[in-house]
Parts: sequence; C-alpha cells; structure tokens
Amino acid sequence: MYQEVILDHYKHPHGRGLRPGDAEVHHVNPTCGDEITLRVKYDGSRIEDVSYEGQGCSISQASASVLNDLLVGKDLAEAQKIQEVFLELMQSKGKLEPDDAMEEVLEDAVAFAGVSKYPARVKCALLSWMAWKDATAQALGAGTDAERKTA
Amino acid sequence: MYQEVILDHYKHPHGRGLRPGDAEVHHVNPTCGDEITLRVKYDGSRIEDVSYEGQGCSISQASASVLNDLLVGKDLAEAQKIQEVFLELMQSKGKLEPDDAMEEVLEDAVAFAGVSKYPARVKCALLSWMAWKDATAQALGAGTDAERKTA
Amino acid sequence: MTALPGLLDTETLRKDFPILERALHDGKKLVYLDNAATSQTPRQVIDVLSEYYEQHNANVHRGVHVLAEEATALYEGARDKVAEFINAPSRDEVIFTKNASESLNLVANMLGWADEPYRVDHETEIVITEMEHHSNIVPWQLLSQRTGAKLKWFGLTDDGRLDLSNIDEVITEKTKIVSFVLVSNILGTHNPVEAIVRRAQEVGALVLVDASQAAPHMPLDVQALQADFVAFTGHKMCGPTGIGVLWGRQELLEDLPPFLGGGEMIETVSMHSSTYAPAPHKFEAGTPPVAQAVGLGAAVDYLTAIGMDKIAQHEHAITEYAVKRLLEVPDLRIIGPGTAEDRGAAISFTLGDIHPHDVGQVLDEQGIAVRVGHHCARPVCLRYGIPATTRASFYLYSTPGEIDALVDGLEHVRNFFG
Amino acid sequence: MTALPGLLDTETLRKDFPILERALHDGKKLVYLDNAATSQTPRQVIDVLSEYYEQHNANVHRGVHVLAEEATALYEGARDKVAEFINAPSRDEVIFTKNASESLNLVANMLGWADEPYRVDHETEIVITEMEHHSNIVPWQLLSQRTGAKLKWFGLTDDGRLDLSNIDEVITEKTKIVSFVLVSNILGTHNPVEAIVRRAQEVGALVLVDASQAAPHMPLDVQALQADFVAFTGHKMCGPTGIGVLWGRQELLEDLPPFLGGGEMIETVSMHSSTYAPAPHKFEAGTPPVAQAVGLGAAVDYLTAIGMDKIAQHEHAITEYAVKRLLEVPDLRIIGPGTAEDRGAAISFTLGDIHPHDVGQVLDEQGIAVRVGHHCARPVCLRYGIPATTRASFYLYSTPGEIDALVDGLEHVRNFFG
Ligand SMILES: Cc1ncc(COP(=O)(O)O)c(C=O)c1O
Ligand SMILES: Cc1ncc(COP(=O)(O)O)c(C=O)c1O
Repeated sequence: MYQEVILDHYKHPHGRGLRPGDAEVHHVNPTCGDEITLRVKYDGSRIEDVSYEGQGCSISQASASVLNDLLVGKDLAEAQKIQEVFLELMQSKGKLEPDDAMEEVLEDAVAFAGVSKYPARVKCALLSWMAWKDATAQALGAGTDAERKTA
Repeated sequence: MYQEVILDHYKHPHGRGLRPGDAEVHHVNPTCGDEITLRVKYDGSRIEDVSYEGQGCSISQASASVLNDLLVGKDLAEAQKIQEVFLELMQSKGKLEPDDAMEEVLEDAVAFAGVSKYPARVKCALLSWMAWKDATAQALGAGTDAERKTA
Repeated sequence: MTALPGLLDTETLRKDFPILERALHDGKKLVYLDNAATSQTPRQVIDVLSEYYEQHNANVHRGVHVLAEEATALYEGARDKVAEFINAPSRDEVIFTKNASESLNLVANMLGWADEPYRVDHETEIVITEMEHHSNIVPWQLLSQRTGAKLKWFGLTDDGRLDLSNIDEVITEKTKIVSFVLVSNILGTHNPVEAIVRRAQEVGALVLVDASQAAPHMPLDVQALQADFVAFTGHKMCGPTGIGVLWGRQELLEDLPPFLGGGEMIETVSMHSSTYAPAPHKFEAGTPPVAQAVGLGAAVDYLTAIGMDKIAQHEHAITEYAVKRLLEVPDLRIIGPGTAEDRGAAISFTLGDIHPHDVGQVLDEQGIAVRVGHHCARPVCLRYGIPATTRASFYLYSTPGEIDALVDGLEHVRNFFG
Repeated sequence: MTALPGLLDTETLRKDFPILERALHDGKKLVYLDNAATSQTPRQVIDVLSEYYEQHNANVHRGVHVLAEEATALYEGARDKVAEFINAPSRDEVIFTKNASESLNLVANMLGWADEPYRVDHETEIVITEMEHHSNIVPWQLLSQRTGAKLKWFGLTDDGRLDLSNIDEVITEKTKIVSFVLVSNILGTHNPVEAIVRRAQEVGALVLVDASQAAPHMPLDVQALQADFVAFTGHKMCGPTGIGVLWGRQELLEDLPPFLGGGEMIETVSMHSSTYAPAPHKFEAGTPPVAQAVGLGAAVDYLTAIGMDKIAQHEHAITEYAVKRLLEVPDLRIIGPGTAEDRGAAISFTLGDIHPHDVGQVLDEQGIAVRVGHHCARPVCLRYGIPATTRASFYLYSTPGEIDALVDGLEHVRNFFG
C-alpha cells in the first residue's frame, strides 16, 4: 500500500499550514487519533485555497496533500465529482482497478487504490476529504452534510 | 425419586391447614411458583404445632407433611438438629447414602435422598423447612435467620 | 409416523444438530420440546465458532493487523446478515447486545435519560401488557419507580389474547412508549401489531416490539411492523448464547443518549468530557460478543437457507397437530389460544391437579424435555389462577412423532399420579 | 534462541493454540503481540465450547429436564471456578456480565440508584485516574452528568506512574467511590493498591479495581486487594468473547439495587411490583452467556494448571528482555515505566516521528501483530503529548524469539520511512 507517490506526499506535503479561510473544521479519527484542522476559502464557487494542519499517519497526511493538489483552483461541482470518485475508490475494498478515466480525474490519488484493501486505513485516507466536505458545507451554508460535529 | 413414601405423603398430607400460631410466614420458590404459608406455635421451646397451606409439586407438599410429622412435639434444639440433618441430606447431590443413624433422625424423610440428585427439586423439598426456620426465628425473636422477606 | 402437509424434511435436517442424537437415562432418545427456552445449535454454527477462535480471533475495530481486520470484517459482516434477515433499512440500525433482556433494558434506559420529546418522566406513561416476559416488565417497573412515570398495561381475554377493547384509555396522549410481545412465550399468542401501532402513532408514542419468540420462527420484517424498536435474542434462533439484537430507527438512535459507556462507543475522550460514536457503536460499549455475533450470522444463514416461510409452515403444521393431540388427553387444559390460528409453537397446559413440576419430572424420566413453571411470565399465571404450567414448544426439527411421544408420556404421568 | 530464566515451556504450550500456527501474507508466521487487546484461545477452551453446544445446551435455572440441569451445573460450576481463581470468600459474590465494561457500568449504575450511604449524588465525588481505560472513564462521566457528582482524578508522573502526592485532596470525605486500574493497558504500570485503599477506607469510600489487565497475568486475590469490587473480562484470559466478571462484597451486593431487569433476576413478579433474587442472580437479567461462562471456567482451569505465579514469572522475564531490546532501537521512546519493575507485559512506545499507524502496518506486513492508536486511553496520549502509540503486549505463549522479530521489524520500519 505504501506507493512511492504516497511516501513522497507524506515526506513533502503540498499546501500544508493554516491560512485564512471562510470556514474551519476539526476532524478526528476516533480509532487511531489522527486529527486534522482544515480551512477552505471560496471565491464564489471556486476553491481558492484548502489549508490544513494535522497529525497522523502517512496515509492521512499524504491524502491531505493530494487533496490540496487536486481541489485548489477547481470549481465546487468539479471538486465534488473528484471527491465522489475518490470515495468510490476507497470504498472498493481493493476490488477496483483504476482505469484511465479514473486516473484522469484522480491523478496522484489513484495511488491510494491499495489502501482500500485495509478497512482500518480507509478512514485515514478519507479524513481530510470528509473534513473538506464538512468545511465546504459550512462555508457555503449549503446542504445537510455537516452531520459530524466539529470541535 | 418418587418413592412410595413421598407419594403417600403427597396424596394424604399430615397436619395440613392453617391453625392459630405465634408467627406466620409465606415463602415462594421463585423458579417454579411453589408457595407455602406456614405457622408455628411454641409452648416455651417446645413446638406445639406447625400448620401450613400451600400449592406446589408432590415434593414440596410431601416435604411439608413429613416436616409436620417430625417436628411437632419436639423441643427446638432437637428440631434444629433434624432440620440440619435434612439439609445435609438434600445438599448431598445424591452422594449420601443415609445410614441407620440418619434414618433414626429423619424417619420417613430419608425417602427424599433421591431428590438431592435433582438441583431444581432440592428447593422444593426445602421450601417448608426454610419457612419453618424463618417462622421460628420470628416467633422466638431469635437470631438473624430471617433474611428471606415474607409477604 | 404421521404425515402432515407442509413439514420440512426433518430426517435430514436433524442430522445437523448433534445434541438430538443424545441418549438420556439409560438410552432414552432425547425428545427436545423446550425450544421456547432455548433452541439447539446446528453443526454449521458450532463450526463457525470454532473456526473463529482457531483462525481469526482478535479484538475488533481497533487494529491494523490481519487478524484484527478479519475479526472486524466477520463481526460487521454478521451485522449485515442480521440487517438483511429483518429487512432493516440500514445496517447501522442493528445493535448487538448480550441478550433480548439487555436490548429491552437498553430502550428503557435510553428513554429515561433522553431529552424531549422522548423523555419518560413523572408526567408520562408507559404501556405494556399482562402477557409480557419478565424481561419486558421489570425494566419498565424500574423505569417507572425511578422516573415517576405511570406504568399501565393491557389485560388478557379468557382465551389468552390481548384485550384491546379499552385501547384508547390505555394508550393516551401521555404515553411515551408502548412495549409488547409479538408472540408470547407462555401463551403462544401472536399479537395484532397493527392495531397497537396505529394507536401509538396517533398519540406520538414510540413502539418497542419484543420479537424474541418471533424472530426464530417466522419471517420478520421490521419495516412492515412499523415499530420503532425490535428486540430479540440469538440463543432461541439456532445461535450461540451471549448475543442479542436491538433494532432501532436511525433517527431515534441518533437522538437518544448512550446507556453503557466505555471503549468502542466513543468518538473522542478527555478527562473532562467525551463525544460518542454514531450508532450502532454508540450503544456497544466494550469488546462486543464478537464470536457470538459471528455465530448468530451463521445461524441466520442456516435459517435463511431453509427459508423462514417454510419454517413457519412446518411449525404451524406441528402446532396444529399438537393442539389436536393434546386436547385428547383427559383433564388437559390449554392455557392460551385453543387452536393453531394466530399462535406460535409454544403450548402451555395444566393436567388436572398434577403439579407441572411433577409432570415435567416424569416426562424427563422418559427423555422428554419440556419446561415447567411460570416461564418468566408470572402475571399470566396469576391472571388464570394457576401456579404454573407445563409448556411444550417446537422448532424446525420437531416431528409429529415427538408429539406422539409427548402425548404417551402425559398418559404415563396421569397413571403415575392417578 | 535466547534462554531466559523463568520461562515457561512455550514450545509445548503453543501447540494448544491453533491460531499460532497461522501463516499470513504469503507464508509469514504469525507473531501475535496484541495480547492486551485480546488473548488467543486454547484448544481446551474451544473444545469445551463445542461440547457444550453438542451435548448440554439448555437454558439455565428454570428446568427440571436433564439438559437444563446439566447446563445449570456447568454454568454454576464455572462460577465456582472463577470464585476460587480470585479467592472470593463466597461464590455468590461472582457476577457474570458480558465484558469488563459492563461490570464497570454496573457498579456506576448501582451507586447512582443506591440509597444512602452508597448513593452518588450532587454533593458527592467520584475519583478515577488519568490512566484509565475509556471503559473506566465514560461510565463515571455519565454518572457525574446524570447525578451532578463531581468527577476527580489522579494525574500521572513523567515516568508513567500514578501521582499520589495529593491523595488527601483527591480522596476526601465527599468521595463515594474510587475506581482505578490495577495494571494499565497502555502504560503497563502496576498501581499501588494499598495506599489508595487505605485512604479510601479512611474516608469511607468504596473501591473498584479494574483488573482487566491483571487477572490474565498474575495471581489475583480479591481478599488481599481489600477492594469492594473487582472487574475483569474473559477474552483477555484465554476465555471466549462475550463474558466478563464483577466480583463484589456480599453485603454490598445485598444492599445495592439491581441494574438490568428481567428474567432470572427476580424473586416474584406481579404487574404492580417485583422483588429480586439474592445476588449474584439479582444482577444477571435474562439468559446469561451460558456457554461463554463455561468457556471461561475452562480457561481458568487451563491457566491454573500452568500456574498463575509461573505465568507472571514468564511474562516478567519476557518483559525485561523486551524493554532491554526495545531500548536498543534508535529513536524509540517507551511511554510508561522504563524498566520491568512493577509493570505488566504491555509496552507502549513511539518511534521517532513515524506515526504508529505506519509502524503497525509495516510490522503487519511481516506477520507481526501489534496494536496502534490510543488504546482506549486517550487521556494518557494527551498527557504525554503524543497522538498515539505502538503497543506490543505479551502473554504466556510469548517467546524471546518473538521479541527479536519485533525488534528486527522495527529496524525495517525505520529504514522504510527513513
Ligand atoms: C484496563 C482495561 N479495562 C477495561 C477494559 C475493557 O474490557 P472489555 O472491552 O472486555 O469490556 C480493557 C480492555 O479492553 C482494559 O484493558
Ligand atoms: C418473549 C420473550 N422475551 C424476552 C426473553 C428474554 O430473552 P433473553 O433471556 O435471551 O434475554 C424471552 C426468553 O427468555 C422471551 O421468551
């Protein structure tokens, strides 16, 4: 599961650090103590920045870095599409072989395919993505997705 | 376990019915619903009467009849001795073969030896004896033995 | 051998149950008619239990190692199976407990500690029935004593059915919860859910159905029942001891407070305060009965492979035959519905004035296992003015031949004490 | 192979545990170092479980038939075994629960509903420690929220021991209950019972000892402990899942109110009120985990045959060796006592800034099962400013060779993330 790409993002995370944003959330993975504080900044429906601070394993850290790469600069609708495809991949229990179309959407994030075989680690990979979804709902006041409490 | 003696006492119980007494208790076997109301009448330390009313299986009914036979007219100390020997027999899990000495003390009650093999029925056989002990403690204000609540 | 329509192939099926081969008292064959107390366990379930301990045992939910992931997958897989078995809208609505009693207590305690609109307090009322198992009486008595809520109940008709004639007075605007048994373990009565649910919904009361004697014996569809909670227990449905289920509607499980606190049920803990995991984990404190849940999953597979509708049909045929044969025994009085209509496969009776304890003992000497006593439903005995009953209860492996053996045994009992 | 004094004959003994033969990830041999989470199950226990279901299965306490009497004798026999194992003055002081968490919640709830002098209310205080398992924190937080009682705790010293320097301020005349862990599951610390019990007795507070990590590993004598309650869990001591124990002093069990209501725990029930059976039954509502209690009895037999003192000696030798070898690994920091004195066989550590999840995963790839995370003791992680730890924990079948494998594995982890 430890693809070169993942280790790279872990050792050299992209966009790490907290910068001003429209909303901030704090998410925890209760089973292992991974934590992330994440802020989103929107310019209309365009994602201007996703900044974060956190502690956790290589998977959760690398995943946040990949998220930053993939989502910053995108329009919300497109970002949601990416998030959904990533979620699908992570919930595939190792049974999904990413095809070209998926690789086009997920870029580096396809490296996480192997993680989906390990249920305990799927939560790590999804931590930042769930936090982003939640922060987005708060920032845009949209929808009913903020069911996870933030501290 | 159904010795002739037991069936006889069951079909023709001795001393059944409630007569005046110094104390009355009501005991229940919660697992099966056997019930007994029992009164003792003392003349000093001599047992003048043990009267009872109840519903229950052949074992509990026969045991009350045998108790009446054995204890009425006896002195308290002697009755307690009998009660202890009966208790010992009933708790023997079928491993005690009553000897002559025991037969002398327990008379008809040795027929209950077979019952001691059946844990669920031991409670039936002991119901009236426990009630007698409790009633005696109440009548004579003696001791700390009245731990079972009476209704 | 009597041939009845709708019977299962018990000859084949009984081979799955090692205990049915047991000989008792110098070679008498076991005739097991105490299925309402607990069912026997098929080889398929016993093997799954052994395999769990031999191959996959680990604590669940917390590990990254292979065994922990396997154990977690097996445990959560059992939840999926149970959810499907009862047609739950979501697997997260299935809570594993240790038995039906814990499930019932769990609901009582949730409501006692809940916020409005669920909170049971001294201004509110709880409704049960006179035919409940003690496990669906005592938790409500405790809740009533501890909160001041008023405990009310439906009485019984002479033929062993719920008396719903005063339903509008029993269930009122003050009622917060109505808890009742789907199939009575003592009377066998199958209760009319719809009428009760309709009235409960009218006044906004929650409904808890005790399906302990239903889940093992018939198709159970929690959505069709329209209840809010359904409780049942593993050991009566070919599963192991030590496992029970509470199903509850998701919104309720989200809103209601936890009961037992500890590992597994938390989201994050500090010394000053804690937050809780989402349901079902919120209600599963500590290391769950992992192997037992897995065993229950195997039991569900076993029952499903045979088919719950076929099992219900089999038991109905057996019950019909048993009612007919039992009523041939002189002095025998059935306590509960006197026909096989709307009734489960447990039949209670008295036999003249021979005490049930004696009936049971003499039957046992012939290898026939029945239950005697008040069957944890003493109010029913009080209601019918009897100290206890003898109860014969059947399951998927019961045969007409076993009914015949019971009837012969009862004749012997009558002669013995006659 | 390293030879250490005091080791058990693990070569023979490991043959009792089928799972230790398992090969993982293309033939790697399982190195199971997650015993503080759950222990593995010997053949002797697995067989007793199968035999129970194949030969003796019935509901307990209610039947006059052979199977019911056998099942009852087995279940109550297990109570005798457990009572002897912990040197309980009376078998009636042993309550079977589903796990240690239920045992701990049971005490919290007894005290919340008790009359004076035991009642916990808004004028009283509860004392725990910062090294408790969540199962000994959350029940007290819930009780505190629900009664208004104040929750206090002992802090920890830098080397992972209880800071009792302010014991007279923490335990006061207002304290009703002091609940603490005998051996910590995360730090391994073995706590000084005597000092705490003495102070608690001075102020008339009750003492509950969480012996979940002690009962499996050393002789446990509840009389010597002088506590009022002792809780532990079956699955950590070679027993099945789904079974726990609460031992309590008889007078207390008589005085304190029941918790769960239902079948088995009653004396007599009417619709209007009920009375309760004497302990232990008062606290065992519903069909108990019968097979699991019997399995725990078999586990107790297994451990006793080996000898709890010998097991303690073995684990001490293993722990001493493990501490020494682990401290040779660069960047490895033990969280908890840095020697084998007064500590159990669970060792938590961090490895530079490599996250425990990654440590555990890479070890798993080599067949080595350790636990990573906060081990249901998150306040300890907060106290030492770390997100989580890696924990290796040993048992009677652990070998020096497995410690060596762990140390080699950790070197591999360092290289991988280096
Ligand atoms: C110290 C301690 N207390 C309590 C528990 C809870 O035990 P269980 O999960 O079996 O309820 C555990 C184990 O998980 C433990 O290590
Ligand atoms: C109708 C009913 N409800 C509840 C129960 C309680 O189940 P358990 O003893 O498994 O908790 C039983 C069985 O004993 C039952 O028959």
